[in-house]
Amino acid sequence: MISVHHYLLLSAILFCIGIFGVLTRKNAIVIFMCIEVMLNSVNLTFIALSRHVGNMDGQIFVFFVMTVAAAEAAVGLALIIAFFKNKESVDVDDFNMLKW
Amino acid sequence: MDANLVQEAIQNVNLQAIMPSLVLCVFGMALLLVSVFTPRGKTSHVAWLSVVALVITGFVTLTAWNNPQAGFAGSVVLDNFATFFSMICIIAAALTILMSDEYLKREGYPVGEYYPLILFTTAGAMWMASGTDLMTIFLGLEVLSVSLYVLAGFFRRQTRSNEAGLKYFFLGAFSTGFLLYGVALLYGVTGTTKVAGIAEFVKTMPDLTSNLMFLAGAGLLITGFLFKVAAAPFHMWTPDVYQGAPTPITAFMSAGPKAAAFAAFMRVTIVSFDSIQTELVTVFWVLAVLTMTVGNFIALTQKDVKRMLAYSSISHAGYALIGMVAWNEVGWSGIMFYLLVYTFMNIGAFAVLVLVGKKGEDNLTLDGLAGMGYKRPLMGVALCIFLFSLMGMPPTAGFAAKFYVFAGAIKAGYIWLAIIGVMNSAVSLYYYLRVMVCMYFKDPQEDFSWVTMNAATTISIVIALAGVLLLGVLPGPFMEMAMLAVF
Amino acid sequence: MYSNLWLIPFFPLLGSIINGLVGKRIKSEKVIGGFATLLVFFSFLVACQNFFRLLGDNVKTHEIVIFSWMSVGKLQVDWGFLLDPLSAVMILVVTGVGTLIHLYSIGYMHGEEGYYRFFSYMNLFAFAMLMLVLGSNALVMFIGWEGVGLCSYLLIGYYIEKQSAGDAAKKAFVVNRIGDFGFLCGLFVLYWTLGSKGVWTFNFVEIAENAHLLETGGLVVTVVTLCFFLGACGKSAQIPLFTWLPDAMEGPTPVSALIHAATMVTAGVYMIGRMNILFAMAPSTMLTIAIVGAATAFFAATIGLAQNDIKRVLAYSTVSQLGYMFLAMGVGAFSAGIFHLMTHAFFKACLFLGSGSVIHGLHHAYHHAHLHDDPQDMRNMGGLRKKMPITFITFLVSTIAISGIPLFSGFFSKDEILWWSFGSTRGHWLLWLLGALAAAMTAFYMFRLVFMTFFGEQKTDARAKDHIPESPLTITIPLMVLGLLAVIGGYIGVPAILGGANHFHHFLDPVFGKSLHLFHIEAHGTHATEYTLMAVSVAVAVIGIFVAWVMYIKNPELPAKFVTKFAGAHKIVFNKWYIDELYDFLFVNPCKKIGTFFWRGFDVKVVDGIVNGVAWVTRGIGSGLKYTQSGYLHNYAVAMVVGVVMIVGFYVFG
Amino acid sequence: MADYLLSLIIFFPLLGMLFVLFIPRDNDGLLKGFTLVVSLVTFVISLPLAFDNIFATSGGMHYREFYEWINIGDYFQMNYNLGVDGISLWLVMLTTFIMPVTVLSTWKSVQKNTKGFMALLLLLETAMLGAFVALDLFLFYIFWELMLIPMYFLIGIWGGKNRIYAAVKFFIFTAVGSLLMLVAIIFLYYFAVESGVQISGFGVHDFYKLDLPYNAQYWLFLAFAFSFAIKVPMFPVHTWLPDAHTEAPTAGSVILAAVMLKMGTYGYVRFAMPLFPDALQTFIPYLAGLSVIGIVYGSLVAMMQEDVKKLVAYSSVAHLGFVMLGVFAMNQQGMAGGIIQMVNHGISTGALFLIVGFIYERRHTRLISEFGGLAHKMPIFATIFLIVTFSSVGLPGTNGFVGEFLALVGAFESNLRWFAVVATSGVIFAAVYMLWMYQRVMLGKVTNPANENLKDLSLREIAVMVPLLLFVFWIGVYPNTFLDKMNPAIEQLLNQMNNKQVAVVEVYQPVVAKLIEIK
Repeated sequence: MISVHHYLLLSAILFCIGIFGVLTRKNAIVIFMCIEVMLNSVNLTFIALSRHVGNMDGQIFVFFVMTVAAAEAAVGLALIIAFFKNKESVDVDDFNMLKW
Repeated sequence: MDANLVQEAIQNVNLQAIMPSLVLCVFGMALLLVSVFTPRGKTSHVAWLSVVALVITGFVTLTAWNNPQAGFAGSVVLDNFATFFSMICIIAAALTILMSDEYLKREGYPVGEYYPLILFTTAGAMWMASGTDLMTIFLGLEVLSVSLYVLAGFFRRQTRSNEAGLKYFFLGAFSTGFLLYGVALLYGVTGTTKVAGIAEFVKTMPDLTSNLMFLAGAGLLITGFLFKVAAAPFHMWTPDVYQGAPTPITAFMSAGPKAAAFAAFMRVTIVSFDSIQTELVTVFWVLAVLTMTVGNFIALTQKDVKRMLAYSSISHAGYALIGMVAWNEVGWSGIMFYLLVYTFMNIGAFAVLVLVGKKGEDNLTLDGLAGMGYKRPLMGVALCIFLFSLMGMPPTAGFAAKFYVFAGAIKAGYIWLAIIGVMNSAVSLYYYLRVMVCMYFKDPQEDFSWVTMNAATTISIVIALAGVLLLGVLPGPFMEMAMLAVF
Repeated sequence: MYSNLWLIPFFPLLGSIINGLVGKRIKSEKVIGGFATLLVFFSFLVACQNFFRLLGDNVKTHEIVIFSWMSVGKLQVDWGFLLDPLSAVMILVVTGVGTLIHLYSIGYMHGEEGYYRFFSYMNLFAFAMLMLVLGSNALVMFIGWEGVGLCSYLLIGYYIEKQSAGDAAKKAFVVNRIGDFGFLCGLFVLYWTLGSKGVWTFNFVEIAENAHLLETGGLVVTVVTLCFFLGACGKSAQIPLFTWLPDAMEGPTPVSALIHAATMVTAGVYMIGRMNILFAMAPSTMLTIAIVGAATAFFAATIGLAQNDIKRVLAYSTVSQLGYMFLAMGVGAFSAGIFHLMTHAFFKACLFLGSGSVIHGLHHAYHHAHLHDDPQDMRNMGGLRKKMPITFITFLVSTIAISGIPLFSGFFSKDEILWWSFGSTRGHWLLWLLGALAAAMTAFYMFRLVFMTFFGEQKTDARAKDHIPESPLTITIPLMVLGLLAVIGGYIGVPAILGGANHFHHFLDPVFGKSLHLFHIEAHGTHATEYTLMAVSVAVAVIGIFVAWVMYIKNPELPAKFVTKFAGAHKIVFNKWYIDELYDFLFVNPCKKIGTFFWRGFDVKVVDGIVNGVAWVTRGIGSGLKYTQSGYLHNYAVAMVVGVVMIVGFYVFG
Repeated sequence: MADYLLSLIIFFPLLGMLFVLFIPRDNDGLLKGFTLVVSLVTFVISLPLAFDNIFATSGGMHYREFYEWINIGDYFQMNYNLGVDGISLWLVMLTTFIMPVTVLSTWKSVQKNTKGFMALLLLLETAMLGAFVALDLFLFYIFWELMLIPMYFLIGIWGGKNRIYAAVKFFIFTAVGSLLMLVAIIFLYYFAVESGVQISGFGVHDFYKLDLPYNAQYWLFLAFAFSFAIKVPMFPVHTWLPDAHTEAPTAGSVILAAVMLKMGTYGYVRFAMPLFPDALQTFIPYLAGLSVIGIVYGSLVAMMQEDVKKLVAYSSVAHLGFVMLGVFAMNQQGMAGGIIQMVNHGISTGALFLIVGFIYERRHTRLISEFGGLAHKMPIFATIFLIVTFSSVGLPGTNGFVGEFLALVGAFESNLRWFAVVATSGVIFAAVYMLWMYQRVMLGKVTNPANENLKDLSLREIAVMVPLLLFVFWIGVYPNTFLDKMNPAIEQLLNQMNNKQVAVVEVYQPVVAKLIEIK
């Protein structure tokens, strides 16, 4: 029987993968994808828990998260494009003009 | 469908509760349309219209003072607390917009979308302040953040601005992940995302304080807020973003969104997590000290004034956190008063910088300001007053604010924290004084002839100045308001 | 009755202020000098009036309060004057000798730059000295006490261009201040001790009345009197604080006569006399004073033997004579001490003025011949008795007086002191011996001076020697008056053994009688002893004169031989026993070193080192911390994750 | 009129400052003249205080003004609470008196940015006056800190070569101390609130009535004492003073020496000592020890200085040692001596700084070795300098003596006897360094050709000095004018300190424990 714990464990693993990706990858797009993974792991958690506690709040929350993720994707990609236009690079190690 | 149910649902909605942000959003969208038809470079009227929008919103908001409105089944509340923070954000936005117009023209981005974006940010901030459901708070946070990402990277041909936008975006989204995960865990434990609901649930289940999921959820949630208020170690985006973003946006970010973040942070922690206050306070203690210290110590070594003010804003977040440690009415209302004061003094300081900056703002270094006090005496005096206020020197508002926060800590028995706090202020004296050293004690190197006074920026400086002095000399009524605004 | 007492110090003060403020505008020296002299003379007249009134009065102590000075709780100090026989004598001496010296200065200072300044200072000095002797409480006295120090400073440093004058002035003031430190300490201890017994006072009369509250011979009274004695040492140039007085000769000669011979330096003696009851209560202090006095008398006399500067000889002679006075005070011969103070004022003032006259003459001659020889060096003098007859005669008379030749004033006073030092209940024959030896040396070096200056052949440069004039009348009149006083001044105190009535002693009895009586201080011994001692002291004086005559008239090459034979001893004596060098080594240089160390070592290195160090460390931490802000997104994210892990970890496991 | 007199005195200069801001900046004469008039008028307004005989009869606070200022229920209350007694009276008078003198002294020396200079001077006056008459600790603190701002600029803008270092050091050094005091003030307030004592705001007289447990007093006193010690300045936290004094323009030095240093000593008398009498007893020996060290140390260091101004600065350290010693004697004489010595130091050292300013204006150097023989060229100057020197040395008949004497008498009466003996030796050192300096500057031959053509004091400069000289002698000869009016206040202060019961530790200990839980 697959219990809520399995879902939670899976989403936790996904979340950690996301974090790990953010910390290690250099390509801005990939990092952005990793963040999406994190958000989606959260969505998974919400849905599993929504089922577990027995109300719809969690599911509603997921809609909002998805919407927001979409908005963030739009803004984020736009920013990456703008940066790419100037620097011809999407490597995050290249944006370190501002430091110290 | 039952007509009564619909009736009830409509009553539950209660648009009164979101009226201010509604007004702002309507104006924002209208202005977005207006700016489409506005030729490039002729954006002044958009700016002024935004200010009008903010003023109207301000009046609307003030009607809710002592007249709390709840709406959307209790997920939004326009109480004194929300009103107070909304006013801070509105003031911050208005002052920012006033100084922006000339600035955008000088820097070569005279486009109208800028102003609606600020209005949307403000609306998001107001939602954060009035949200009583983690869902609305999250929504507000995202509305605010998404607009701010754009604004931080607004100078799209400028690598610095790109970089600021991107860093803010990535780290912001990253922290959102944590925040959401925390919300999810809390939801799992308590079955609700309502702030009051969580509090209710905790009250009935005292053993929750040892529930791992609940604690982890609370920790992650708080982390999300701490990112927005730029507390160490979640502060690291601040200097880079503040430095790279357009200066008015930096000013705005350091005041409005930060206040909103504090609002949500306070509401959630104070209402929901009262039962685990001992653990929370310990963490806040450490974070407050860490934040103040990191901010002040690194600020000592900065040569770029904008970046220096970024670090200083970190340290100010640290001072404000002292109010959270105190965990009493004085501390909480202290934070609110502090943020109000900080809005005036920090935006004021940035407004002066906006005025004296050259195109590209390469001259906003300590050496670049040499002799500025003589070339622009009035601006010099204004900047000095803002800096003294940031230092916490009487009779400026900064002193009253610091006094208030420290008083809260001492009332609660955190003498050592107060001592660390004042010692940190002593450290901070040095870098603020250094700005004045350059302005007055050194001979001018720049000729500052490009500085043209303009009405809008001057107005924002004057308002900020009036705020700093008024709140410094007669802080009583405002402190009282802050006191009344604590739930 | 005595309400015009305040006029006595007021006149000179007025003179000082007027001359100081408008003197510069007045072109005529005569007006300036005459005005100043006249005001002191007015004081003298008032003093005389009060003196005679006191003579005829049965009540001998009068206190006049002008107004309150300081009043803080139980501390009440008035501007008050005290007239009793002691102060009456002093005001007469001060105003009398003062008038003469002012008169003398009119001629002597002729043509000096800052003429008005000189007279302003001199008048100020007279004021301060009169405050000192008239003050009814220790604080008013202290005003005078420090005031005379100030004037001494001003007048020693009168020749502001001379580096040595400035040094000497400063030294005088600072050494005096060391004494004042003692004076103040003594005063405080006394005030506090008496106060703790219920009498909070600085008033002399009240102190004397309540002195019995202190334990006779006890620690307190000993400490108090020793402190006061330290003050007296400073002011009156006693061992160990005598070094400033010889240097003080940098001042104009009238200054030396007035301040450093006749009046100021005797303030210490006066002060002991004023507080005699306290001193009488402290036998060990008295003994100390006697020993110091005798030693100073002896010691200064040895230095006087070898000096060549005419004024320095006189200076050491003054120190030596002051030693006598202290010896007198120490053995309880209070009135004898004051008596000697008075006679000494006459003959020493006369001697100084005489030397001034000589210097004036030589200076004139050198100036005429455009020479820059030292007009004060006795080796350049000789045979002046023909050139300056009046000066010579008065000088000789005074020298005889100081040498203690019978029938002259010095004889009576000195002899009384020697007698007391031998026969007093507080005396000792060793004290007498030192005194007698000093007397012999005094006679020797004083006559050496006379012989070198006025006798023998003229050693002045040939170009100048015919241009030495006798001094003008303003100079010679004071000389004559003082010379006369040096002869007859002693007759008011002829001791009973010589058939006199010792009026002086009786006159002062209201001041000193009580303590002498209470503490059984008296000189006892047979008439035979007294006669013998008298004879001995006269004999040694005569021997001293004879030796001087042999060495400087009969056999002028003898001194040189003597010097070569006892080169070591001569060198030590000639260099004043190297006391100045010793003090430099012991006090001055260490103070400078410590000061420099405190400044450059402690202040700059330690305190500021800590202050700047804290700033440096703070900045250092900042510079280190700022590199955490690397600019790389990954680092920021890592920091966030670490923060999250820590916080969540703390909540979950904490 | 009397109801608002203090406010009028405090804020008149501020009002003047606002007007100064509207005077064209290149109209040098008008700026200086106007400022002079403002400061003179302030002095005249303050004169009724000096002539009011009520101070001679009653030691309490007079000319009280009390308005509610900030009132947030139980959380906070601060009042605009002013009053003046015999102690603060003379410090107020000193301030209003010294200001016109200072302004007059700037006539020639301040040429650049006159407008700013004058505005800052007037702001400074307001701050100083406010600090002396504030009876609410919060209000006091505001004025206390406000003083730093104008002084910072005065040193930094118009100062000498090393002015930036000096200004920043001055600011941070003094601010560090006051910040600790701020914590103590807040603690005190909440202690009062928690212990249920009836208080109105941060009123210092309400705090006097508190029975603080010893352990609380101990720390609070340390915080206050440290803050004031820096301002005094006491050894070893004095090192900001030589730098600040040396670099500051003449007017700044004068005000710094004459008035601002008095803030520290006044703070002890008004706040640190009466608020925490039990802790005071513990600390008196140490503080008195530091005062005495200050006297000797300051003198020795002053002796070796090569810069006239630095010498005078170090002499301040020594003089204020006397003040502190007198105050710590805790008796009528010592206290009166301390307070009158504050005034004296203001006059004498102020005058000395003016004098240094005069020669600095002429020669643009302050090195002693550059001078010598000035007495020839400047006889009037020499005389004035001499009088001031001797006043500083403490010659009887001048003001310096009265203060030092009373302070020492007081110390001898108390159990600080041995300290007093050492302190008395200060009179020797004072003579050494002052006279040596005078000799090297004024006496001897003119060796430096640059000094050949020095002009004597002008009429204006004489006018600056004469009032000061007048007070040198006035206080020296008839100090009763001042003592009479300060005695009742001192008596009251001492009574209050001595009669105060030793705190009942048990009763209030829980309050402290509540406020200082280790968290």
